[in-house]
Amino acid sequence: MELAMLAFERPAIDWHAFAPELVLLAVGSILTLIDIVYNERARRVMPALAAVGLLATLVPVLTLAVDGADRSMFDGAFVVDDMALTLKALFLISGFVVVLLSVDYIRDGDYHENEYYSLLLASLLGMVLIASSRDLITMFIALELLSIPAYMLAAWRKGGATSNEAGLKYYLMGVFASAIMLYGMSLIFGVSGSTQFDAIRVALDTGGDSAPMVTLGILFVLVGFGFKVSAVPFHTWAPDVYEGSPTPITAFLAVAAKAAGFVALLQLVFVAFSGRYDVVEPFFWIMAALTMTVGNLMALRQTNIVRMLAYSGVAQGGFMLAPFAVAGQATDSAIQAIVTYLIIYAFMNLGAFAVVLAVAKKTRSGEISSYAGLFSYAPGLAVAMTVFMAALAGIPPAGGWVAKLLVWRALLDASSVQGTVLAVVVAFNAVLAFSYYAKVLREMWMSDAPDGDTSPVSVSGTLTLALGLTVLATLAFGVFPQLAARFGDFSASFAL
Amino acid sequence: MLENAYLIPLLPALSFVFILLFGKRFKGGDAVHWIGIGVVGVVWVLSLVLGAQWIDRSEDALSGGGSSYEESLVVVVGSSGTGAGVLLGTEAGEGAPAPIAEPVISQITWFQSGGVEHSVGTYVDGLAALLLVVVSTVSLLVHIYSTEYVRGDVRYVHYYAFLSLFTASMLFFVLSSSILQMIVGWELVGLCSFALIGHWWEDSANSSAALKAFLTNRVGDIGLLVGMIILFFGAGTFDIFQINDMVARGEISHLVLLMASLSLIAAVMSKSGQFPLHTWLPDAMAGPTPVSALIHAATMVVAGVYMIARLYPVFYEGFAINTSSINLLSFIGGFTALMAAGLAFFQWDIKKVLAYSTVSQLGYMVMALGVGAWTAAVFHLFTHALFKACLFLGAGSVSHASHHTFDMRKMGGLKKHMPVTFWTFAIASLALAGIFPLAGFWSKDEILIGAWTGQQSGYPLMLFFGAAVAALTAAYMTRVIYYTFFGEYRGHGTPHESPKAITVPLVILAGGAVLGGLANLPSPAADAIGLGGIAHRIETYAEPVNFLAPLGLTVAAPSLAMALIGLGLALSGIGVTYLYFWKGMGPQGLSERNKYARAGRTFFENKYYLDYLYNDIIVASIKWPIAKATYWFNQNVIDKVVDSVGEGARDGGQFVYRYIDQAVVDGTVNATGTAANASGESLRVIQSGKVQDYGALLFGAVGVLAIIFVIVI
Amino acid sequence: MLVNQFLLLSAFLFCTGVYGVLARRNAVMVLMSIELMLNAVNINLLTFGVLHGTVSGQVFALFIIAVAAAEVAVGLAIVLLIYRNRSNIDVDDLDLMKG
Amino acid sequence: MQATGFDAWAVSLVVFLPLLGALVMLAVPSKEEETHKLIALVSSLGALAAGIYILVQFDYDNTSELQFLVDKSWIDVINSRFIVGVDGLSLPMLILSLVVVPLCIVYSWQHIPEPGNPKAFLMLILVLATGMNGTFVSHDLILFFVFFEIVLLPMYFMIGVWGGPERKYASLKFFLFTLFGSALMILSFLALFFVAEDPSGTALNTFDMRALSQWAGAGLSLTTAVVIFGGMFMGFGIKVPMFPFHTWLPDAHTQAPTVGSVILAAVLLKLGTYGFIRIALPILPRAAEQWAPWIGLLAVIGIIYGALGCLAQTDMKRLIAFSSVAHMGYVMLGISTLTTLGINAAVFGMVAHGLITGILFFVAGSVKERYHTLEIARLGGLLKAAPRMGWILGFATMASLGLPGLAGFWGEFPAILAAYQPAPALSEELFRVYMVIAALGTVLAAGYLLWLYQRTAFGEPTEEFADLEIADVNQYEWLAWTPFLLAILAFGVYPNLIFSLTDDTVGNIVSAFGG
Repeated sequence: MELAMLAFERPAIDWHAFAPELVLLAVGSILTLIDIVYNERARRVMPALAAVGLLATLVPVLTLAVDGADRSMFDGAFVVDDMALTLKALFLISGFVVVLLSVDYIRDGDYHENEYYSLLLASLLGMVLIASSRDLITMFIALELLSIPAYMLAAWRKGGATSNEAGLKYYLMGVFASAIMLYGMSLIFGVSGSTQFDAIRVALDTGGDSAPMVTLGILFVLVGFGFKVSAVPFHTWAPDVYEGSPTPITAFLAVAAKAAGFVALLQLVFVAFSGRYDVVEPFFWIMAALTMTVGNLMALRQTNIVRMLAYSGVAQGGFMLAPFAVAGQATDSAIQAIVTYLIIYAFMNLGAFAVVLAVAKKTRSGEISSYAGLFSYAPGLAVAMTVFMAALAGIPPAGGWVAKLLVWRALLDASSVQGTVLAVVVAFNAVLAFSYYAKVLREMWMSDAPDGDTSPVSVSGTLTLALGLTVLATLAFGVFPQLAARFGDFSASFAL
Repeated sequence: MLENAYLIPLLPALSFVFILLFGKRFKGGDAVHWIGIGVVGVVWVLSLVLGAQWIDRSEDALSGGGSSYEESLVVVVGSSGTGAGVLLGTEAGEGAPAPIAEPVISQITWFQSGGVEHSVGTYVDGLAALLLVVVSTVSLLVHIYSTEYVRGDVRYVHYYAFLSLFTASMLFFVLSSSILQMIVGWELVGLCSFALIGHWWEDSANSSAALKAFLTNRVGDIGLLVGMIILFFGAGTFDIFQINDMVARGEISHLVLLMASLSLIAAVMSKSGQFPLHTWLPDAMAGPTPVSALIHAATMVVAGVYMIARLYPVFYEGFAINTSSINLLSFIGGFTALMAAGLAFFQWDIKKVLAYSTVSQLGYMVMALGVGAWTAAVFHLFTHALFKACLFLGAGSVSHASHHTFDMRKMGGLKKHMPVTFWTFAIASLALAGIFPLAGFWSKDEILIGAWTGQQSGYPLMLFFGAAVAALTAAYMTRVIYYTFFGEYRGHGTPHESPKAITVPLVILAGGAVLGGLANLPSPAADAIGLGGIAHRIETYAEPVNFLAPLGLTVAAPSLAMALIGLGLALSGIGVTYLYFWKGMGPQGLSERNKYARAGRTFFENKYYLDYLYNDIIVASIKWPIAKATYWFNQNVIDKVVDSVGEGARDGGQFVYRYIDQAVVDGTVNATGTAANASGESLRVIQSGKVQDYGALLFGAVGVLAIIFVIVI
Repeated sequence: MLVNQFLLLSAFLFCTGVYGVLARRNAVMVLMSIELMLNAVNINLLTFGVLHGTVSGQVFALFIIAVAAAEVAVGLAIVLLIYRNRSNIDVDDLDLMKG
Repeated sequence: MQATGFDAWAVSLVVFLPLLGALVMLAVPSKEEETHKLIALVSSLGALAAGIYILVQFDYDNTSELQFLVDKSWIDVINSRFIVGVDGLSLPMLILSLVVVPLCIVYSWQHIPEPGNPKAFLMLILVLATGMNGTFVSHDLILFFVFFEIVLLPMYFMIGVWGGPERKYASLKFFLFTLFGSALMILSFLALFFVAEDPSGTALNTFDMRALSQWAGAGLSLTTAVVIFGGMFMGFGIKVPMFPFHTWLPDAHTQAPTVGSVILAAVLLKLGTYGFIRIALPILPRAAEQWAPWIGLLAVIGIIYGALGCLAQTDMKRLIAFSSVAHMGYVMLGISTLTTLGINAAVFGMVAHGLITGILFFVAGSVKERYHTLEIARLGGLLKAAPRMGWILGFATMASLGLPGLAGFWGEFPAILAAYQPAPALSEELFRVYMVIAALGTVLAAGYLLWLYQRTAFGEPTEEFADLEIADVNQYEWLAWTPFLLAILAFGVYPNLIFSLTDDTVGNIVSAFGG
């Protein structure tokens, strides 16, 4: 090895491109500092600071979006383009909503409040970063950055046995999956000699000799992220962790963390592995079909709402995985479908968790049966929940239908038999899914309140804000789908 | 009036709506009949005006003033080569062209499809005019009669409303200019029939009879629908005139016409009570008697006959009436006539006797149409309406007088109590029996001649049917008169003559029964009484020669011999029965009970012995085994079939619902749900809660995938 | 360069690690097994880095080492937490939530 | 040609006014029940007024042309547009829907079913109205789909919340069935988007029904077309519902509150048949020819099967529900003939069935309210207890069994007639067999309806209810019912009211079948 190679040259840094991460980092650091300095006295301001920080982070994202130019740093390891910005914004807004959800929950429970928000921001930083990463190392760092705080957050209810269990399960499975993923990355690095996606793509395109190794590498990497997005059979952690974690964290995991996994998959599949669609497409076909079917079937039997939402999340993940199965045949529609789905999914699922939080405050229960008669004493919450359930089930005019429509469109755009068959599988699953969403609706609307207890539910201001935001977004996406769909239209980004 | 004939059905329709909506406001409904009577009166006048105008038009045509068709100029003369008997005279207009006035058709678009407009409108010709007069006349009389008969009924208003609706529907049907319109009218009269049979629906027997009537008719209506559909596609139009015209021109294939006629005859069977769909008609007597008179004797039940007459070219060509010596139409008609006449003997209910008699007479008309005696059939329709309405109303009057019973065993001796009723009833009976010179004589005679002469050759079987029926008719009517008016009164209370509202219609109708024959007197007879000018009026004004002549229809000439035979048969029927009842002379084939028969006179006063006697004679004698068998067949087979078809359908429904719909179809649906739940349940096994199991699953899946992707693919 | 030996070693280590993760009851042992897997990855990366003559492999490995340290810290913290609550760190006993 | 001025807003008003009403109601506290009723009525009447404006301004000489057309961008990324307009085919269905809704609201004035809450109930009706109206006017497949689906949830809740004892099961069944069909339907729509191409071979990539009808499957392989048609068949067929997908219907109807049943029968079922005529037939005529014999077969099975099902029923409402299966069988038979007459008859049948079954359900609802049961065996003597209601029931049963002079006949008879001579591509013999079976069905129809009438209306009231004071038709009921009764009569007497509207549009559709 020559010394010249090792000579360090400071790479050019585009501070503007890096601004969102920097702002977020700064806010996170400030929060930590405040915690150290003021300790418990800072409790009141922490959530507000975190929320403001997230909104502040949105500012550079917006300026970058207005600027419009694609930016690339570190030899293409860090890229800022439309899609990256869109996803960053999505993460930030999800984070914002999660903060809104957390305020009361964390304050009222037996929790360390200050660290909570710092960790949340740290995790979000990982997500924001992952949206821009076009390099195995960057991606790994970002992934771990978002995961490690999440492990802790899952176990945040320190005295609760279930929370502990959730934390450990999440941690062990996460690390195990990371290890497998890393092993796959090492193989890919071995074949391509580079950690950068563009180089990997070129190398995989031409590297015919070591096909089994490439295949194995790709598989391992995809499995690693399959774990993150809780694809069947790598989903098993999800229900337990969701159930055990503090509910706002569950929402965070179900939405932001899952979205991060998808974002990574997007980069990997459409950039790094785009030469090996022969492996990627069947892999995702199987994953998608399994994920949605198993997720739905298991969700049918659930009696706990969080657990049901966990399985529903698994199934929804299956729908989002489906377009990957035609990644090569209908690239543009597939990307569009996935990104749009992510956006809409974030709002409808966060909204659902917001209702769960609000209701749990009164009923102190996670059982679906505790929703009985909700409509009679909290019609607003019931209607909001109805909107979210309808959205998740894909019933117009709530937003979810657009997401499903785009998935179907991508699958059919491929005009292949596999695509069409998967579309039909999606159709069957969409119907299946409604039966358990309907269970919630049924309890809320058609059953009587348990013990005739119809005292109203008090919903705090932050929760109301979160609910309002998500309901509005969910409905708006459903009525004016263009709102969401145009953010998924990145035909230019991947014109490789 | 010819162009504005739509007013005729429209007025009673409006009166229906009016009565229905506002009837109760008229002194609590009691005076509502004045609306009905008034409107029908107007309609009656309009009908007469229309008839007169039509006659004018026809006369114009006859004198060459009217436009006419090429075809109608063909001379129609009774064929003398039939060898069926001595021709006593010839056709009216013999040797001269017999132009027929063009029907007056006024139409508007009813609906359009595929750019083709289908019309609704009125079709006025002699046939329609005749029926208008008949319907409005009988309807008017029934309206008047009902003021007394139905007085105080709980649903007086509704009763009059439906009378109006029926009148409207029937007139609408009669004036139909398209076959589709005929279907509409056909069903509407069926509805009114249903509603009026079930007038006293508190009693489930009545509502069941109503249902039976409607459903039996619906069965026949399948034939109507299918037949009309075939005709529509054969001719490409619903228009009656065009259809007839096309048939006359030979533009529709024989096969199509045959299929259409075969289908339509099913409708005739149900509506006009022909074998084997006649069973509803006797049951329909559950309705109020005036209704029976109007609907189930004079008008509605002749709808089938009217339809055949209206679409005669279709049937004529379809059944090849001009070539074959026997066809379905004539056979069904003849057989029904005979069968029903036999059944009439077994009834104790006076209305049922009349009902079977109606079935029998309708069979007569159908038979007449089947042998090509168009005019005879229409003529008989006309006369029958008059005397049968009179009989029914008479029966009503009798019942009105004797505690609302129709059981003849509870009557008797009413002659002295209600002379007007008796005499009108007797006259109508004689007319029905075909006694010279009453109306029935002339029309029946023409039918017999038609059967005798036939088209290319005579119809001996039909002649036999006709002759037998003539005798039987006379016999059973004599029986009715005996039980009702002679002997001692066997009911409760003191019978009394009915009030004017009832007797006046009776008298009018009896007058019709006497004079009805004038409508189509054979020219020899007309000449004999110096009225040569009015001979063959129906034939002249109504027969659609323009359609029929091209097809080769021949009209039989009057025959004195036939007239005498017919009269003889009727008289013998009366005579034999007279001997049974008045003179106690029965067939002496019976053993010990003969002494009752001989000594009958003394026992006639005793209801019990009377029944006994009559029953024994009938039951034990060998004279009526066929009738007996027929009756058994009628009650136990045909009627049972009708009933059991209904029950069968219901059982079938139960079966399909329980074992197919709920078990199989719905079962599959529910099973899908259960299966989904079950698989969800079984999948829970993988969610053991143990993190190492999860890890194993994760890594195992990786291994399997690796094997698949690296080795297999 | 003898690439294969290193790769085989790495694969062996990785498999050992997997076995440990799946088979050991003790949470700490599981954590250590995961470390084994990560180190297998590191060996791979170093080998390939040298093979391709780039430092990326080593950089990657360094990052992994660093991250692994953080991970283990968190992991041990969670294990401690559980130990505090249950006096037991048998992962097999953690099945409160299932189905 | 796009409409201008107020015309450009007319259709949108028709569709969205009820929704607006629902939003306003959202802001009003639920205690002010009268205000809610008023808002609901006013907004539905507003939509009706806009509908009447359309009716008046409609150019009756160009019924096949899309009028009041609005074509705006909507979802650009998939090239789906907001295209709404009215032609001779939409108009009758639209007006039907517009009329039914305010009448239902009037009926609800005093008949809010258990457990009350008029605010929610009426809001659901208004949302339903938006969905139904929208479906009939949209000319973009995605837009159509959205409206088609919007009706699901409100109906689900209407059945599930205000329904009978088995309401939960029934509502879910209704929902899952329909959802299943529409999921496959939307797949077909998307497939059309990709397979349609103009003669030069460039993809159309459009959801515009007009463009797709123009294309009419040209150059598409028959197998593909048949499969795509199959998807739509499932979507529409389940909604109709055709045998064997009908089982949701009796349950849904039986359990639904009266108004729900009425809307379901009067309008919702028509969405399916409308879809066949509007979308499936014109866009894929060749596939339609392949499917038609099977549709016809299922239709006649439905006719007989529905009738047999009726004969087995002991519950009045369930009987009426089953009769829908039979009646919609006639509609589908008409459609399957692929002839002008058949499809005209189908449209007529849709309107007629909507009116007739609607009024039947109304009466059934009122009977239930008075007797607290619909067990046929326990009823009886309705004519005695409440003569006016008995009369209306009689009128409706007569109309339902296809009595000429009333609307039912014109849906039934021409459909049977058309089966005698189906489109040239279809087997004449086969359809003649269908014709005879369908004609047989009319007898069964008369059977079960009269049987129903005999046992409920005739006779003396049963002992159980002999002393019960049964109120006759009240003024709200009169208000709600009279238009139904008048319309049934008017359409029956002068069928050209509808035939003349639909004929040209249907003619255009049928021209693809050479009939």
